[in-house]
Amino acid sequence: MDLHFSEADHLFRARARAWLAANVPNEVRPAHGPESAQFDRDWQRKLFDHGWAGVAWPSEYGGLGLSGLQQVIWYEELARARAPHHINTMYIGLMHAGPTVIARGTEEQKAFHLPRILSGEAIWCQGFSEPNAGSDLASLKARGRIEGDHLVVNGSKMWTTDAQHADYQELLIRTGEDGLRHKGLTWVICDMKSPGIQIKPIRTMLGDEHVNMVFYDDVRIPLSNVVGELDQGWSTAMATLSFERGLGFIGDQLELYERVKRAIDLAGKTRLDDGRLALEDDGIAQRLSSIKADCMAIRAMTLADIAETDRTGMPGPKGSMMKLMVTTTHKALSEVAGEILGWSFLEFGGDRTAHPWTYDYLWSWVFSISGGTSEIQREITADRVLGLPKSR
Amino acid sequence: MDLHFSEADHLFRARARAWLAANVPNEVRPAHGPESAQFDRDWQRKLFDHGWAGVAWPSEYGGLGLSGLQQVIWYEELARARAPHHINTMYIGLMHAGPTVIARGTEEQKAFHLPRILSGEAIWCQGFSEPNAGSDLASLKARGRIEGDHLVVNGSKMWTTDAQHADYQELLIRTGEDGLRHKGLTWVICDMKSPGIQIKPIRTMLGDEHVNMVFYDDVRIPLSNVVGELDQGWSTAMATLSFERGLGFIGDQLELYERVKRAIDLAGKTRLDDGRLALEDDGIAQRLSSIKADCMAIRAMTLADIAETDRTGMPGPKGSMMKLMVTTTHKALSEVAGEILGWSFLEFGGDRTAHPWTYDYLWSWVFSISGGTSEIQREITADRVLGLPKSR
Amino acid sequence: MYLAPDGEEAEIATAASDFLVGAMPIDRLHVAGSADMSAELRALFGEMGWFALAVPEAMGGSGLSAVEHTLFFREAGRQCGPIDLLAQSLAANVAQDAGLRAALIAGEVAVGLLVADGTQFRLLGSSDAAWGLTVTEGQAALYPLASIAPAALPSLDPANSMRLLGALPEPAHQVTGSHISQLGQLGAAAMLVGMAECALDLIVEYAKVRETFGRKIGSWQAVRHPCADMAVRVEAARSQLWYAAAAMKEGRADAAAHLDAAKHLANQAALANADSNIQLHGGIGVTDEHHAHLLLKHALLLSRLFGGKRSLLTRLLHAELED
Amino acid sequence: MYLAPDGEEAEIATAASDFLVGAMPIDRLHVAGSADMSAELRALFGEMGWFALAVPEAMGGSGLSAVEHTLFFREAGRQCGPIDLLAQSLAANVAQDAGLRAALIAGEVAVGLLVADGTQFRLLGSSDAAWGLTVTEGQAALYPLASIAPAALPSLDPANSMRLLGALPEPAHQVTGSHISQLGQLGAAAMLVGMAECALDLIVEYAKVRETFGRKIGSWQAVRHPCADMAVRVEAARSQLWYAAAAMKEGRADAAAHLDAAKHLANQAALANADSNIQLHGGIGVTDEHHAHLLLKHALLLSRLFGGKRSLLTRLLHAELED
Repeated sequence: MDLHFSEADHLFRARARAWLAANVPNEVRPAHGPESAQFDRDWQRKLFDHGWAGVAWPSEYGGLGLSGLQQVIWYEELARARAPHHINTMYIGLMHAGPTVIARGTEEQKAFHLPRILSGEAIWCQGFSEPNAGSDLASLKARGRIEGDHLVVNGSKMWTTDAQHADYQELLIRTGEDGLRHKGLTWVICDMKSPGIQIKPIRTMLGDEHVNMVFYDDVRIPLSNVVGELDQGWSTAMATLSFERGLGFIGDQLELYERVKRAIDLAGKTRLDDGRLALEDDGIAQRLSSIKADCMAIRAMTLADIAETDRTGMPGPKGSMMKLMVTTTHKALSEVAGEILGWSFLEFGGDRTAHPWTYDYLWSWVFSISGGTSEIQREITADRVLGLPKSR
Repeated sequence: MDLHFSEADHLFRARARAWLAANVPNEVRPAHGPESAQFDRDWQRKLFDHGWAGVAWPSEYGGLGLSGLQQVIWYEELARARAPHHINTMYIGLMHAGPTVIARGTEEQKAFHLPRILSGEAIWCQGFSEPNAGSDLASLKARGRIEGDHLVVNGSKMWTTDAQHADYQELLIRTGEDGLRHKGLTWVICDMKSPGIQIKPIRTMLGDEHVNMVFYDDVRIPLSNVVGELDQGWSTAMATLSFERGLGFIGDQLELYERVKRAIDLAGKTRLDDGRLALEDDGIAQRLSSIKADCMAIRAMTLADIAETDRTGMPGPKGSMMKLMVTTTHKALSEVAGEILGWSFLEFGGDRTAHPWTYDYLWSWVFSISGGTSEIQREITADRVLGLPKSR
Repeated sequence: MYLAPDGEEAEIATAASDFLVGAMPIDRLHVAGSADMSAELRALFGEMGWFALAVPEAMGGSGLSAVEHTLFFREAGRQCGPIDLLAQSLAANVAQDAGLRAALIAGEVAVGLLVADGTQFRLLGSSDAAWGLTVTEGQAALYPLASIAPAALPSLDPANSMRLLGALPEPAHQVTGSHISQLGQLGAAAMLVGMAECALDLIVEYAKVRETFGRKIGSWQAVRHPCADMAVRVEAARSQLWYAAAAMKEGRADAAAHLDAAKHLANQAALANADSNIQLHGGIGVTDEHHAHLLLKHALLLSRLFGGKRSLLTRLLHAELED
Repeated sequence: MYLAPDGEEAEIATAASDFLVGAMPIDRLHVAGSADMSAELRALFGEMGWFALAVPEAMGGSGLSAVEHTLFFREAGRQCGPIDLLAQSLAANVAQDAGLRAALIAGEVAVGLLVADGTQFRLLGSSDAAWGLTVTEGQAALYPLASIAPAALPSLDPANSMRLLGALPEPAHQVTGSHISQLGQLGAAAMLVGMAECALDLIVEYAKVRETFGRKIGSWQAVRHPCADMAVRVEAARSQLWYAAAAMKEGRADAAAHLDAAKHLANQAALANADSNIQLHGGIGVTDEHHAHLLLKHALLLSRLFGGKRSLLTRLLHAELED
């Protein structure tokens, strides 16, 4: 048991901190539209050009091949430098699709797609969920039938973030018999410029339109775009999901601690309607301090998990517990911030930059629902961590 | 919508208050042993002699035939006068067995048992739950086979409060085929002095031995002791349970409000380890005040429900929600009391009188488990109040 | 003693519900620019006499009680009614001038609610408000806004706009006493109870039809049990609301304490149920086109009006109650 | 960077577990008069060297670090170990006299923990204590109790007795600095983490075998989901405990803050898991013969020692952390 960072880790942190201090853009990221995607491409390009792209990717595919621990350091430094948020239009490519292609793709797929993701040239989106297949992904219905050397896809996908900006999609469709659930699915790369694709934005309670429904009308996809085996898409998809539950939230976890510090600062200079400073209210002070302890525990959980994974090479089953802890803490912090801020908390017209606390408050529900609801995370924890008898 | 008490109600309250002020015993009830049962018999006899016995019972059976509203008044006055707690060895007779005999008993059963319950002569206990049939009562296994004009009972019962003091038991046994769940049960009056009965006390985390296991070895019970029809005991038992969930907790509900007032007083004169009065801590003050609001709501829920029942003559399905609200509030109050009292909260050797807050704290779990766990109350609410699809 | 809408009370509640579902359905809030009451809507409410409900007959009102006032605003809450609806009703009790009063009751002039925020004021509701209403524990006042141009602010709550004022002119009408603040508290609590009920209804309805893992979601305890907790919150807050309304109607000495408890329970129930309703709906619950977020955002606003958590609980702590 | 017992650390944890399960199993607490350490038990612990774990070699101890200390007390927590076990270990670091130190390490003389309560003191543990130990943030002291007869009090916690003292004599040994209080805080936090783990293990084991409504209770979400929440609490508290132990071992400037966070999370996890464990067991959970209540009662005691909620959170609020 030790907290030592190696000399290499220290050097890496110093180098990252210095580079970020000099290179984090001063401009605020546009909240939406093509200019938001362009901002992300530019930042990713800058990271790429300076050798910071693909922190989690193996070096043979152009990544930095960092240890888990160095990835933690990288995300801590991003949060400290208030760098552009890592969950942007690049996220699916870097964190889902890229790693899946690395794990299961053909050499051709790797050669074509991986450099484009790393350099910010290609934006990816996800196509897993459907209107009637959210938490229960295995019930998905979008169908691909084989015609010669193509899959012809019909159906619809839902909750597809950034579909309007994406060049490619990681698409999960049913190619086998209906009703077989996990069996007979296929994971395929869909070119978002293909004829027959229609995108309909879904406005969320945050006022933005980042997620979409995507409709497929006889969309033709070459069979060479299948990643992994035909009809074995569940296995391919699970590789991606376990990546998400392991390291995928690492940035949020570490950023929370920066946010609780800001909230304590805020409470030290904001007056309640009774005239006292918010921090003079015992209830508020205790809740903030308790959340600070939770954030410290989240960091310790992250480090414990990462160090274990670095040693074994296998991510453990703890990602679900991490997501529960992070989303619960995120909401608790947002609620206290609302109490501290008083009326100004209710000033919000969708501008994340001007009203970050309100935005983050609303995001609490997106966070505890998307990527597997809290209810599903508890199920997974009960199944895989505790080994309780199945509920379904 | 009105809060008017009738002239008769006002008179009743005044009369009850005056009588209680003059007659509530000064002695503390012994915590256990035959002397505790004798104390209860004496108090019940006193109530009986002065015309206060059986507030909920119809006057034709010797009760007061009070409206629900006047029962509320009675329990409020009991709480205010700090009268002996109404949940004592008389409880099952007065609140379960008696009402069941009134509803389903024969004339002979009524003539023999009801006066003995009212006057405090007979103590009753319950015999429903079993080691493997707690929440799932319909899975009970204790068996009665018919031999001539007797039932011969074998098996065991669990969680039987005051079995060691009881003269009679309301006993639910399987007389029909095994495995038929609700069907084939029989509700029968068991004389606790019958040969073949063995009582084994169960010590609880409160340090007392009020509940017991009861073992039956060829215990012979005359068929004339069956209440309701043979094999129709589920229907008889449900009449009792719905009584419990309706008016059965009324005393606890109204007593909570007296207790929160005492807790606020306590916080106003007890110092925390930082030297401040407990009530000067914003967190403690807010929690107490919020619990006070909950207690007010509990009283309002009670009054709303009672007034509706007085009008329709039928208890509604809200008893489960009431039990959830009352047990949650009870625990929250006990936890704040523990914070206020500091180290003295941890002084407890089983003496309820000397350390009422600690006793009540420990009782939180008995309360949220016995008479249907909180989990079961949520199930009942989901089924009967909300009409959600069944989980089982 | 009877704690539920009864006889004519129930009829008024039904009439209110029928009218509000037609004139001001919650669906309106999915259309841009639907915050506050429009002049047309205000006139329609005025025509139907809804602003006059709790105005004494001698002042040209219907002379009904706190109970009918409560029943109306509970129905308004179920439709996420804007706060200016309440401001207008209260203002009709504040105006000292018969002509202004008649115009307010008729919905011909608009009123917004003014709340102090440090040294400034926030104006909630009606962008065309000619008057601003302030209500504190012991006093209510109407301020002419004609010569003031408050700065528009973005508003989280789609049901109400928000504007900022640096300072107020002299008040034109003032009344002292707790009557107006109690009516306001009751109206806000009633709206919040209606919203808590609405959230429960939405998820129960959805849980009966939506399927996942081959079963209706309402058959999973992960959904059933939080729904049961929502039902308990509704039952508690609604029962206390009825108690407070009757206590005010009957002029009981402990009415203020019961109002504080009712508002606190309503705040909690509306916020917690709005939260659970979104969560249990899953993805669809965070979409703009669903009602779920409207209840959350409006509850955030209403829970801060006529008694936020801290002030309510401070007052309630030592309050004495009658039998 | 590695945050789990490793190599020799894991071996010590296993050895501690093996020893404690044999010498001081939680079952002992179902026998009357089992509070505190008996003289025989104390001597046995002494013989095995457990009191010397975190005593420097130069002072006759094993010279192991805060990490091994933590691992030992986590195992002690799983058996609801009494607080005098910790008091004895700390006292061996306080005694300035080599003879006394050796006697303490050998378990030949007994030490109880003294906590201030207003102007009085409460003595926790060992009824035959010759010494009382006080530990505050910056100081630890040993008081001779030979000439004092503390008044016995009933004790809620079956693992420890409680006595009352009006005043203390002059201390015989004193050390300043935060080392002792940090070891104490770590030991108490570690015991609480062990107890939170024990509660989780008990319910998970039961949920796999107990049936109701024709199914294992562990297949009902009403049981599964609270168990998942218990697992999250354990994971969070344990991870932070490892972090704090390593921070103290390495003498990091932010060790105090990490200890405060660890103690706070351990308090919460032990109390909440003890609560859930009783509730989810149903009736059997409230019986005296079940372990469930032991965990609750002992957690109530330990959660108030070496930093209760208020003092921990006050210190932690503005504490600065290192990378």
